[in-house]
Order: sequence, then structure tokens, then C-alpha cells
Amino acid sequence: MRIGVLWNKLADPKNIPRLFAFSLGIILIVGLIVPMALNPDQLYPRPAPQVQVDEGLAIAPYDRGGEVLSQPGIIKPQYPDNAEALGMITGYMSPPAQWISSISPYFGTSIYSSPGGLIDEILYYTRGFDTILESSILMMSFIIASWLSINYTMNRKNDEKEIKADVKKAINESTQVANEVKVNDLKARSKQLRRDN
Amino acid sequence: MLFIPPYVPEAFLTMYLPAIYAGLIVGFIATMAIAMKRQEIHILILTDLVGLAMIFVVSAVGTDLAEALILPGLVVELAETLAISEILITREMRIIEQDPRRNLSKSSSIFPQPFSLNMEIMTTAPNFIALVLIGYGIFLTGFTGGAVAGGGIVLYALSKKARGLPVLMLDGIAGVSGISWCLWIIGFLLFFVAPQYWLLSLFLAACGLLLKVASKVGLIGLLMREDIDKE
Amino acid sequence: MMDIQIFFYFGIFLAIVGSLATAWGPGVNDPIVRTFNTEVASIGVCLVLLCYNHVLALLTLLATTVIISLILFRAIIRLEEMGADV
Amino acid sequence: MDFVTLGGNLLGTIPLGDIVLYVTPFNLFLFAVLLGFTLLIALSKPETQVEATMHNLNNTEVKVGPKEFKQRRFLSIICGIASAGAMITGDLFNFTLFMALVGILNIGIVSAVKQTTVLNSAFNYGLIAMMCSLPLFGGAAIILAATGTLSLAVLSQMPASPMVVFGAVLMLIGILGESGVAPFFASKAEMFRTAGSPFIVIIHLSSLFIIVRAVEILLLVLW
Amino acid sequence: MAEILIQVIIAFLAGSLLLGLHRKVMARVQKRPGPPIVQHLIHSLKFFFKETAIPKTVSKVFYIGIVFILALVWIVGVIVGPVAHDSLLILFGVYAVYKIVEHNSGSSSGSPYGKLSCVRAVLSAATELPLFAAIVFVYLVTGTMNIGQIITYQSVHGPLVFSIPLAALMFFMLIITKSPYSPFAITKDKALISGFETEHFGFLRGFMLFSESIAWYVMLWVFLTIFFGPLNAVGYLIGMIAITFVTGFINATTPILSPNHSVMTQITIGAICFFGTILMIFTGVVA
Amino acid sequence: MLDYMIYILAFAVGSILGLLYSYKKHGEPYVAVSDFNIPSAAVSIIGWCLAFNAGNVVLAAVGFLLGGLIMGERPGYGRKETALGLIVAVVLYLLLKLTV
Repeated sequence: MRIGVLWNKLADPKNIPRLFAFSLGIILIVGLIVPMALNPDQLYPRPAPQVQVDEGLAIAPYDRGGEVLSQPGIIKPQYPDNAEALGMITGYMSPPAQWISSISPYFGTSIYSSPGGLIDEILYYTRGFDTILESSILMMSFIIASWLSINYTMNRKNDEKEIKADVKKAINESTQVANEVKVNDLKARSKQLRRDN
Repeated sequence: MLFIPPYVPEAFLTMYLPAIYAGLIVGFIATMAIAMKRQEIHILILTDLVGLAMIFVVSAVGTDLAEALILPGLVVELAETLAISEILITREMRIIEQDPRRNLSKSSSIFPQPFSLNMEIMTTAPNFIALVLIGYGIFLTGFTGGAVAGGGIVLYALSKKARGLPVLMLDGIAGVSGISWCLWIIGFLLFFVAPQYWLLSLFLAACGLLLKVASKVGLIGLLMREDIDKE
Repeated sequence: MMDIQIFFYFGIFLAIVGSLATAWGPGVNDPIVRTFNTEVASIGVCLVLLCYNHVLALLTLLATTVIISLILFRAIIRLEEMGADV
Repeated sequence: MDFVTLGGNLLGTIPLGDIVLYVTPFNLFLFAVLLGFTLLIALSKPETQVEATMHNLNNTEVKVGPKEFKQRRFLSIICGIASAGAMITGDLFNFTLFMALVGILNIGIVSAVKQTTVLNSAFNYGLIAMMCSLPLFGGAAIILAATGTLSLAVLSQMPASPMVVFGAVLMLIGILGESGVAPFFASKAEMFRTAGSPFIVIIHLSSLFIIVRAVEILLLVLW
Repeated sequence: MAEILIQVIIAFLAGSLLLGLHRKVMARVQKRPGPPIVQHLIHSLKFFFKETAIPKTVSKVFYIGIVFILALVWIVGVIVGPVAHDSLLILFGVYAVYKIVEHNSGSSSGSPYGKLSCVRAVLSAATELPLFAAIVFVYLVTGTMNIGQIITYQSVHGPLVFSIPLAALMFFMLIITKSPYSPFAITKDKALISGFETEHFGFLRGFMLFSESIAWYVMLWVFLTIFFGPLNAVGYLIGMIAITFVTGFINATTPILSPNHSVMTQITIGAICFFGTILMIFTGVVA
Repeated sequence: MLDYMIYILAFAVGSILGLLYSYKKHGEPYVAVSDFNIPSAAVSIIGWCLAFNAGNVVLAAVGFLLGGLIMGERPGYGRKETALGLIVAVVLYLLLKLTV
């Protein structure tokens, strides 16, 4: 193929996501031959899986010691100097969660577990800026989607009249309607066929 | 009692390679499938898989930080799916609008093809499930709580067969979520300016996010209700 | 320790099989089937997250997959209704 | 390599927990330009595009309606602020989040138009932006796994291993896709065929500046 | 301050004269007499005394503001480059803003020609990448981004054009792209009248020509400085005239490419040079 | 840098003046081959020699002005004279440089 033809194909927006996916896939598969190993010296390390559960701690996977308000828990952030109140809410539980953990010794062992304040500490305190962005992304996408749906895709303000007018027109042109029905029928059938295959 | 080890435990080190290779393979499968597909809605569904591969790669690090990083990733996926699917629908509607004769399916406004989710769960259990989800969400307090409670609202809205007042309702929701977003930002700033009021700021942040996510996710429920149960 | 490994590898297996099923599995020409197939893979991811004790991430994943499927269903239904060929 | 060799003397830092924003003359220049443009966008009104109509001799005017105008202006201002933030952030993951935000805002700015070609390219660009979450976040996570940190100040002092290089390559392809440079240019370029030049300009500006900043970051990580 | 003013005036005059020379060279290659060399300068000055009209359709703030941003940006370029010998990355940022200006002055007028030029400006963001690769290679070899330090490096180790010729080629391609009537100048294709400048009249156009002259001077200056080592004034003069001659010859003899072909040609040449330089670095050809 | 600015300014002004002068003098349409003009050649030689060899800012600026005056003439005029002036000036410059 001549290179000019190839370049012209690149100018069609429809081909771009597929081209991008292809090149991304190639790079991912190249990743399999890259030597990889986890560096054991990480920030915010956590105990091995199930260790805390086996020891029967109250908020097992998320227990980092310390006492809410009075004694900071143990956390290993990047810049401890930038976070004065670090670890103060690591053991934090919402009041209902506290009540449940007081009556159940296996509070932390199940999916029922409370998140506690540990993740909040990272999400809201040491890496709070990330969470601002994250929630802004969500907010923006909802603004876009809700704007479109209110003003366009879901807008049925004049629906009743429109439908009435359409029906009137349709009755007047019943042959056309019959054709439409036929075409719709055909379309549905072909779609079904396509789906079955 | 050792609450946290100084280094990442051995278990995570051995789990790293399988996890990240799994992520790479899943990503490879998804991208290749996208490269071979032509229909756009299928590509949209397949990008969901790419997001799963991303979760693998991030979670493989196996620290608290990794867990905190998964959440933004998930939220970004959700947000983009929502916006892009809406744009796809808009585009198709505009195409039909501009040239109704070419596409006879304009008739769909004359003869709407009724579609209803005839699932047992939709008629019997939903209110109870919604209640449980909302309750659990409040109990969790925080981002996840918001999402879970929002899921409850979605289910509730789905299960109700009602039509009308979407615009008014949405305006109200948008207002609430804007206020809660501000609440949230104030909470975050308070953390840095005055760490001694951390509890207040934590509650501001958590409750703001709860309100916000719940109301936003409720929007999806409204959208669904508008589209699915119109008969 | 053993059970964790089993869950972990089963999760990986499920994720890969699920993504294969989504990509080239049976009946995937129907977008709804394809959407359901992604759930298989996401269950696999859930198992892996459970092995890592990422409980919060797990819950968020559950919530977002549910919501994403709802969004996709809506898009699919709307597009089918319009008869758009995408 | 450190900040100083790349962007000039360190003028100051803004610590927000683990995420430390830093300012060098280079960052400051990009930041100030973005904020200046954002200000101009907030002040200006969109133009009227004049187009020839098919099959007769008239002209048509393409305008931005009042409702669309408000929504687009809001999204463009947020986009400007977000890209300005991406210019001074000192954290790898934070940067990728900024990029995701800019990407979704870029789609949002053109989402309200009527031209189907523009919507088509917005949709295709959106697909790329979604796929980019894997290389961006995944690349950052791989770099995190290899070095144990996300802070650019620390990363810049570390030697690069093959794993870091792989993570950086992943991030690079994510950036290329997200900012729509060749050979992925077509999806983004079509988005500019619509009215509302003050809002369109921020799409281009943000993607260009993010490339500039991304290369600084990649240099910091790799050397 | 005085230094900046002097340098800006030099940049303007020299740039104008060089662009005039460029035009003359192209004319002679095409067997036309061509305008006098000083004609471009006179043009630029003339526009300041013409009547300024503002079309009804424009987006006013940007339509007027963008012109001053253009002038400001290249003055910053002069300050960073010839005056202060600061970081190359800032110059790259300047170049990025230049692309934005090209884009926005096209779209803010509302004219269809401007709009097409604007879309093409987005397409041609591709030229950024080769430029950037060139800068990165300069960094890799010299270990610094500071222009002053690059000059000192070259005075010790000899001009960089001998050690990384392919990077110099990439940079040279940028200069070809930005020269008038070049095969890659898709934003100023004559099918689009004057491209993004079509709707700017009077002193606004004057400012545009003013900044373009400075831009040409700054780009030639940067190219000569980072690839040809420490030069004195005569060296710069000869180098600039030589480059102007070469680009004039190239532009006079080549047709303009279609937009996507132009972009992909640049990217392909850039990629070849990029991988070539990497190969040279790894095989040890480059010290 | 001030001296360079003065030179280039003088050259530009000289060119513009030369253009104006030559349009006033030659009103006819473009001619491909023009005669060799001895006064112009003299001015050109003096100008370029001064510009290259004066070693004094004012004199050199005057030289650039005179050189530009001839070089900036209408298309077709002043070409041979400029070439001659430049050659003489360069030769003179080299001679001075090599002998001293």
C-alpha cells in the first residue's frame, strides 16, 4: 500500500481509538519481557494478608495502632513534616461501626468490615489533593451528562404535543406508516439474526 | 504487637509478578479486542475491561497507598463512561434529527418500543435492598459510603414506575451536590490550616462527599427511570 | 496462607477468562451479553482485591461496576430504540 | 536530575501533605500563561462563524446559544485552572489525575454542539481518554512499585531501572493519546470545527502545555 | 531593560531583513526579480499606519488580545534566548504558546479561512515532538538545559552538530516548517488566503508581522547557538543568511503538502532521526 | 550590543532611502539588465570599506548607511555595484588582517 493512502486513513477519527488500542496492546505485551519486581521499601506498607485477622484485632485489616484523638497511629508517609495531625484518626470509626465492633469480636474479618479512618487519612489528609481532583472529575462528568440529558437526550417538555402531531400526521399518511412498520419489522428481524450469530 | 512492618511483607512480593502479568494480559486482550471491533458501542463496553486491567496493575503494589490510588482510578472510569455514553446518544440523536428521512427509525417517537426490565427483583425486593444499601452507606461514612448509598437510591428510583418532574428534580440535585462539594473543599483546607479541628474537617469532608456522591449517583437512577420505564 | 493463594490465582484465572469471554466469547455480538460478560472479569478482580485486603477498593469496585453496567444498559437500550447502527 | 537543571532555580514549594507543589521559572511561566488565558476566556464572548450554505448563495451564521455559552464557559474556566494546576504539581499520580480531568473537560466543552462530525470526534477522543487511564495510572503505579515513591523530588534523585523505563513509556503513550498528537491527531483536530473560539483555545492550550510539562516529568523520572 | 530593548530592535530588524532576503531568494529561484530585501520591513512598518477595522463577527477580547500575546511571547523568547541565556525548556514553552496564538487568531475572527487555519494549527502540533526530541538529545549530550552552559560545553567539546547531526536535522525541519511558503506551512496555505492572519488588519497585522520577524530571528539564533557552538556576530550573520538561503531554495522548489501528509511526513522524519540518534548514542558514535 | 543595533538600523535606513531615491530616479518598468553606474559603485565601495574596516562605530554606521543605500535600490539596479563594493571591502579587510 502506498504510504499516502495509509496516512489518509489516519485522518479519519473513527480509526484512531483502534489504532491507539493496538499500539497500547503492543506496549503492554512488551511489558511481559521487562524484568519486574516490587521494591520492598514502600510508603504506607500494610501487614501481610490475614495476619491481623488471625490475631483477632477489632478492626482487623485496617488496625494501625494508636487511639483516636489522643495517640497517633503508625503511618509511613512521604513527608511527615507536612502533616502535623498525622495518625490521629487512623483508628476512627463511625458511631454505628463502633457499636458493632463492641458487640462482635470478628468485626474485621468479613466484608462487613468498617473502613476506619486509615484510608480517610490518606485520601483526605496526606493525599487530599488527589481526592479533590477525583471528586472534581466525577462532578464534571456529571455536569456534562446531566446538562446533555436535561437539555437534549431526556428533554420531553413538548413531548405530548409532538406525539399528538406525529400521530395525526401518521394517520393522514397511513401508507407511509405501514411501510415504516414493515421496515421496522425487517430491521428488528435482521438485528435478531445478527445477535443469534 | 506489630501493627505495620517496616517493609512490604514477603507475601506481597511474591504476589506482585502474577498480579501485574495478569493485568498486562487482561489489558492486552481488551486492547486487541478494541482494535478488531468496529461497532462503537462494543468498543465502549470493552474499554471497561481496560479499566479492570488498570486496577490489577495499581493494586499489585499492595500497600495502603495502592488502595487509596485505586479509588480515583475507579471513579475516573465511571465518570468517563457516563459522559461518553451520553455523548454517543446525543450524536446518534443529532444524526437522526438532521436527516430523518434517511433513518426511518425516527418512527420510534411515534411507536415507542416498550421495554421493561421484567426481573423478579425489580418488583419485590428493591425497596428493602435500597434501604439496606443506604443504611450501610451511612454506616461506612466516606467515599465508599456515598457510592453505596447512591447505589441504593439508584435501585429505589429504578423500582419506582413514575414519570415526570425530571428537570425540577435534577435542578435540586445539582444544587445539593454543588453545596456538598464546597463543604468538602472547606473540610480539606481546614485540615491544613488548622489541624486541631481535624474531626470537624473530617466530618465536613466525609458528609460532603456522601451527600455529593449519593445525589450524583441518584441522577443515574433518574436517567434510567426516564428511559426504561416509559410506557 | 494456602487459601489466599488459591483465591488469588482463581481470581486471576477468572479475570483472564472473563476478559477473553468479553472479547471473543459466545454471543458477544449482542452488546447486552458482552456487558454481562465483563462482570465475570470483575468478579475475578474482586477476588484479587480481597486477597490484598483492599476492602474499601473492593466495595468501590462493586458499586462502580453496578453503576457502569446500568449506564451501559441505558446507552444500549436507547441506541436500539433509535435504531442507530453503531 | 533535579528541578534546577531543567527549569531553573527553585522559587518555592507549596506543601499539601504528601503532594508538594513546586515552582521553578519554567513552571511559573507555563502556570502564568495558563491563568492569563483563563482570565481572557472568562472575559470574552464567542465569535460568530460565517459559513457558505450549500446549493445557494447565502451565508449561514453559526453562533453559540446562551445556554451552551454558560456551560462551556464554566467548563473552560475549570479546564484552564486544572491545566494550570498540572503545571506546578510535584506528584506523579496527581499529574495523571489532572490529565484525566483535563481530558474529560475537553470532551465536555464540545459536547453541546450540534455538528455531528464534532460529536463524532469528541466521542472517539473520549474512547481514547478512557483507554488512557490504563497507561497513565498503570504507568504511575509501576513507577511506584519500582521506586517506592510518587514524589517527583525523590524520583528525580533515583537511577532508572528497566521497570521505571517501562512505566515511563506507558505514561508517554497515555500522554500522547490524551493530548492528541500525531499519529493520534485526527480525533482531536476535528473537535475544533465548531464555534466558540475562546473555549476551543483552552482545549489546544491545555493539551500542548501538558505535553511540555509531561516531558519535564519524564526527564525527571528517567534521569 | 536597555539590553532587552536593544536586542528586540535587533531581532526585529534582522528578522525582517532576513525574511525579505528569503523572499528574494525564492523569487530568484523562480526566475522573478522579486521585491527589494527591505520590502518586508517596509511592509511591517506600513501596517502600523493603516486604518484598523474590526469585523462584526469576531470574539473581541481574543481577537485583539491574541496579537499582543503573540508579540509578548516572542519578546519573552528574546529575553530568554539572546539576552539571558536561560533554560531551553522555557523557549519550548514560548513555541507552544506561539502555536496557540496561531490557532486562536484563526478561530477568533469567525472567518471560514481562519477556522480552517485553526484546525490545521491543531494538526500541526506534531512539529512539537521532533523539536522536543532534539532538545532532549541536546540535554543528554551536554547534561544541561541552560543555553549559557550549552555554549560553554561546545567551546570545550566542539559544536554539537558534529556529535548529534540528526537532532540538528530535526530542529532544522522546524525552521523549514516555520519559514514562509514552506511545504509544511499548512496554516498559511494560499488556499486559505493568509490563513490565520486573514482577518487582522491595520496595526494588529503590523504587530503580527513584527512578532513573526522576531520569531524567525529567535529560531535561527537558537538553532545556531545550540548546534554550532560559540559564535561571534559575524558568525551569526553568516549562519543566518546561509540558513535563509537554504530554506528559500527548499521552499521555492517544493509544493505544499496536504495537511495530514505534511503532519505525517514531519513525524516520520522525526521518528527516523529520533531512533537514529538513539542508535548512535547506544553504539557509542556519540561520546 | 548597542553598536550592532546602530549598524543594522543604519543599514535599514540606508536601504529604505536607496529604494526611495532609485524609484524617483528610475520611473520606468523593470529592466532585466541595467548599466554599470560608476558613482553608485564608488559610493558602494566607500560604504562597505568603511563598514568593514573603520573600527569606529560612527564611521562604520555611515558605511552601512552608504552600503545599504546602493544595495537597497530597485530590483535590477545596484546589483553589480554592491557586489563590487563587497568584494573590494572583503579583500581590503583580509589584506589588513593578514598584514597586521
